[in-house]
Amino acid sequence: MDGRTNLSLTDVVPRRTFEMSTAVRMANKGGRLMAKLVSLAEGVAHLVRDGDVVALEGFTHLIPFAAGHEIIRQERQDLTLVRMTPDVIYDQLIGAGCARRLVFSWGGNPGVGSLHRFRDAVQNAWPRPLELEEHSHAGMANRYVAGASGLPFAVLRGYTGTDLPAHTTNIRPITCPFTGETLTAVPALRPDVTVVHAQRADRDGNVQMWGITGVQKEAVLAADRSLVTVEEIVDELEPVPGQVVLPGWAITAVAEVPGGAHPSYAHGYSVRDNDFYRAWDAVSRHRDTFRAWLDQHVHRAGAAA
Amino acid sequence: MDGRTNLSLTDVVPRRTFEMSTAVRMANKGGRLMAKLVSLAEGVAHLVRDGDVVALEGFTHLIPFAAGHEIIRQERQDLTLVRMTPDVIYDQLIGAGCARRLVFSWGGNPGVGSLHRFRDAVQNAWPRPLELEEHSHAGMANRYVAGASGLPFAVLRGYTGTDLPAHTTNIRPITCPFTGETLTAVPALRPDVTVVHAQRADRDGNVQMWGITGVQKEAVLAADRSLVTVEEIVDELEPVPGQVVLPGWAITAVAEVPGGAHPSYAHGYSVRDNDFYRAWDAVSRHRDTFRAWLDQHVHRAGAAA
Amino acid sequence: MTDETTTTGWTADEMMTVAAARQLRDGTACFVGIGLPSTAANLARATHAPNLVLIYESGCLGAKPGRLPLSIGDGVLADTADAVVSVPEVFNYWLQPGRIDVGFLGAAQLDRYGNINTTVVGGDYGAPKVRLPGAGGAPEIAASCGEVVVIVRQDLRTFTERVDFVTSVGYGTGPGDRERLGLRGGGPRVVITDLGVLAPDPVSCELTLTRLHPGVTREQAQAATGWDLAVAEGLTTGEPPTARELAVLRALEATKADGRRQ
Amino acid sequence: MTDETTTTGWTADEMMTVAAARQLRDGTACFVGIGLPSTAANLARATHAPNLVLIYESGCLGAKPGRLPLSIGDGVLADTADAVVSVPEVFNYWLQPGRIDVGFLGAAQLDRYGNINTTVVGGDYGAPKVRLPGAGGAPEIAASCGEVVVIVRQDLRTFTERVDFVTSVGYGTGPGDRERLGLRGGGPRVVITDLGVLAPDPVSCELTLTRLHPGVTREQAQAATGWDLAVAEGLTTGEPPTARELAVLRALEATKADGRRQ
Repeated sequence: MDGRTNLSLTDVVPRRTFEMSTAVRMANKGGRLMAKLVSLAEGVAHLVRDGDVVALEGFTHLIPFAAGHEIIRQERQDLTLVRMTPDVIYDQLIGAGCARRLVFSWGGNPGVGSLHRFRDAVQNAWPRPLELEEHSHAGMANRYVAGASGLPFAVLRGYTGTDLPAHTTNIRPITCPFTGETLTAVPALRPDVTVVHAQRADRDGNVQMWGITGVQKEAVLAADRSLVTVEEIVDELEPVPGQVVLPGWAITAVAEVPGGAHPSYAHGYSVRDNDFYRAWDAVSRHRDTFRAWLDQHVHRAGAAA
Repeated sequence: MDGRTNLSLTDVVPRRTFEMSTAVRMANKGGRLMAKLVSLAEGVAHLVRDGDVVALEGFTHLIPFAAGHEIIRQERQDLTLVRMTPDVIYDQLIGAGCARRLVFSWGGNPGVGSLHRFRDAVQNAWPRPLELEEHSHAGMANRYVAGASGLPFAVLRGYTGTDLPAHTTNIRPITCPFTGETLTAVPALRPDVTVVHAQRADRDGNVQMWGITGVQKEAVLAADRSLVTVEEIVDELEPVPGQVVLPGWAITAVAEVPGGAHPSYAHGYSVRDNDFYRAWDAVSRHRDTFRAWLDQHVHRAGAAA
Repeated sequence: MTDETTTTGWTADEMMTVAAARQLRDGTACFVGIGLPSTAANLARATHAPNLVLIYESGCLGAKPGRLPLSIGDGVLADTADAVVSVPEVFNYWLQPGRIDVGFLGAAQLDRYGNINTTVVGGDYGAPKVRLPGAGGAPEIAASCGEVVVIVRQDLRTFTERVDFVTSVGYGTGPGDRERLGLRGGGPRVVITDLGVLAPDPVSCELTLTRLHPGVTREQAQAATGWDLAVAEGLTTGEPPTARELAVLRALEATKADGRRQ
Repeated sequence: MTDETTTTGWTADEMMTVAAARQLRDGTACFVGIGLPSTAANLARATHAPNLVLIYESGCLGAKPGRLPLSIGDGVLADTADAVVSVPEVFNYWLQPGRIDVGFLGAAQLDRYGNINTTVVGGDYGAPKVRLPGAGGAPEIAASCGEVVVIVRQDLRTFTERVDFVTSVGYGTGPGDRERLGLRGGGPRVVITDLGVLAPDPVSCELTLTRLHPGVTREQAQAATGWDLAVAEGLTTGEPPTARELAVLRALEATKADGRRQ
């Protein structure tokens, strides 16, 4: 990628605050590190590890597709993939065999139909079995909120009367200590690493996003480590209406990846490639066409970069 | 106030959603009402009632002083005043005898010192006794969040080891159903009415505020009824970085009150009158000087308006 | 939408969408899913309900899209919204407290009590015959909106005696169940299909055929229903789409194609 | 600040503020209350710690005020912040999970275990002799920041054997108490007064005099302490303010007057 972003990541440390190991606390003691500017390949190499709990977030908008492709290229294995809407990006990761387990609330191709790789994995264990942990959007959003808040659980009015609680131990009743009312508790999500895409970052790694910002802030703050891909790195973050700014000291690494959300979009930089989403239905329907697509558009594209 | 804002409020209905009476639900059935544009006097007359639980919020910035003065002029009684930082505005309401009870987390004159009317009420029951329910900022903020979220309580890491829980039944332990960890629960705040000040509204009552927005959104959404005073009513809300927009259908009434936050300020319209806060220390120190101030600056100012 | 146009000049899907749009009252706030609900809600906003407040789970409050979005996160929704909030906020501050009047849901399976399945069909949960997308926002929309409107094509595969999985609760196993479960919204008020309109019986909560679309018979409706379908005493036939409704709907549908290269 | 300047050319309050500023390491994130903590933190940022991240409970993350704010909600904090977030967010997403390295607190009373009272003095809670402002953000700052720096003038009224009310927990009743209470931050690392510097004994957790400001004796420190004050074996005398520290501090203080008519 861009030469100016390939600083070393060797001194990047986890940020799981109170859960940090003593060694890490000591390493971090002298001062809070600002987010490192890295290449996408470096960022994925250092921050996404086999067996990790990985959240790639972005609610239709700002989906970190380029980072997902890099994870596929680097052949990560046994990932627990977390995402409210495992749409095309997780269809690709699942079809490529990176995932062991999926934690999610809605797995479809928005406005188009089913995710065929996801279905193939669940129905036929291809290319490998996929465990599911299934929630509602409200539950997933609150699980990230709890993670970002350093709480072990969140409370909501949700799931009641549905068959969802029967299939996981991660949905439990809780009683209000004031009214006696029964509500629902879900445990915090604490990904090992969260990856999101944003419009801009400055050279200190402060990240700015706007438009539909979904659950990205919570997903980043809930995680031990975070990687943010951005459309561009700028000298100064000009304030924008609707912006969410994440301070550089709350982020592990930032990589400049223009167009890194395609076929999703970055408000103000690109538009959603709806044709791609529609075409994905045919591409992904069969294992062969999917593999050919993966080979051409992910593996070979990476080699050319 | 401005002639164009004095529409009738007689058909304004409470918005306590699920707690609404059946009659109110029926009245509201035909369609969601947009916020009414009213005069400040009308807004207070119809929305703030004797004995109400009233929250006037605004964290240093955007404090609805003019509305507080109107409550004093209309001689509301037996109010339970709720506010994270009952600073000069509640010193005035308490000294004027409007309050029976105060629910709060920090009662001081920021950067200056004590609130003398507040102290006189607590220490000497003047002009009447004042019951206290005391929290931390984190607890109060989460109580508003629970109210805004339609939940009976909120969970936080807070109060532990302090003497605060010994003085209210509204701080209780709660156990995480997943980890067994003990945390703290606080009940939702559900004011009868919340009053806030904002920079702008449009003619549909959509409200826009920016700068330090504190807990105002949560306080409005937690309340049964809401009154928002604004610097100006405009045709179109031009987007502003850092804005919080509250849709008109989530607000009961809006009143145009230029300068309505003074001596607090409205970012982009005015600056904080720090001299006033400093001078308040002397004005409020004695009952006589306070009464004289109240007479001149609240009662007579209202008569002149 | 199917391309099959009836001799009366509109398709069954068009009739369904028009009938659904008519259910939305002006000035109400409506939580809108993508697909048929979004089409119907935008048709309502473009015809009799200009002040309909559209809430999309992507956090767009009061979106006023000039064309049909393909996804609930299209840029046009954010650009035209009164406010864009985070996803946790839209569920916690807006949906959960009951601020939204109408929830607009689709279904892969629907039973006689209006319970909805969008999770798995056939086999068992761990090894289903068909894996569907799952819950999304639906369980809490069904629980917390003032009322629910369901829009779904009616056939034996969909209208089943029992849903294979309860993703979103209608009336559960019958009267009193919503109250027992502590669900605070009113539940399904109406189900709009390509054949007609069903509403819960006020006493039994069972979905009852109350209206047929023009040209549809009650026998056709029964044949498309996997249980013994109750029929209201005053069963009526609905009004066909007006020329304006059809024109606006077709113009909206055309914008979806435009949106492909938005 | 008192106006009494010592013969050595600075006041005791100036020495205290300079000593507190020196405790703040560059590049750390510091939760700052108004008054002395804000002055000291801004002095640190203007001298040895240009990358100190100031967090104000009004929701300003990374504020870089060019002058001293009078309140934690002054406009200059929002104007210069990296991000302005809501008050619930600053407590829930930023303070509670332990993202803030240093909490900077004042006290009306302080006991030998670093417990802080800012609520009531004398009488009982319902009828106190003096009603103080109360908790504010302090209980959770004291609980959740990586460590706490206390800045407080030392006298018999303030340094009491037992605080009349525990508003914010230091080391509770001694070793192990923070762990038993589940407090995840480290607690008071240092107490800076107008006489010197105290730090908790690593074993007993008792505040121990470790350093005196120039010109102050250990007897003066004991006389201003309401318990038998432990003194560190290696008690030292701190460095006086440098000319630069004093110049910057006084320039900052002057901006507070400017701010009166901001």
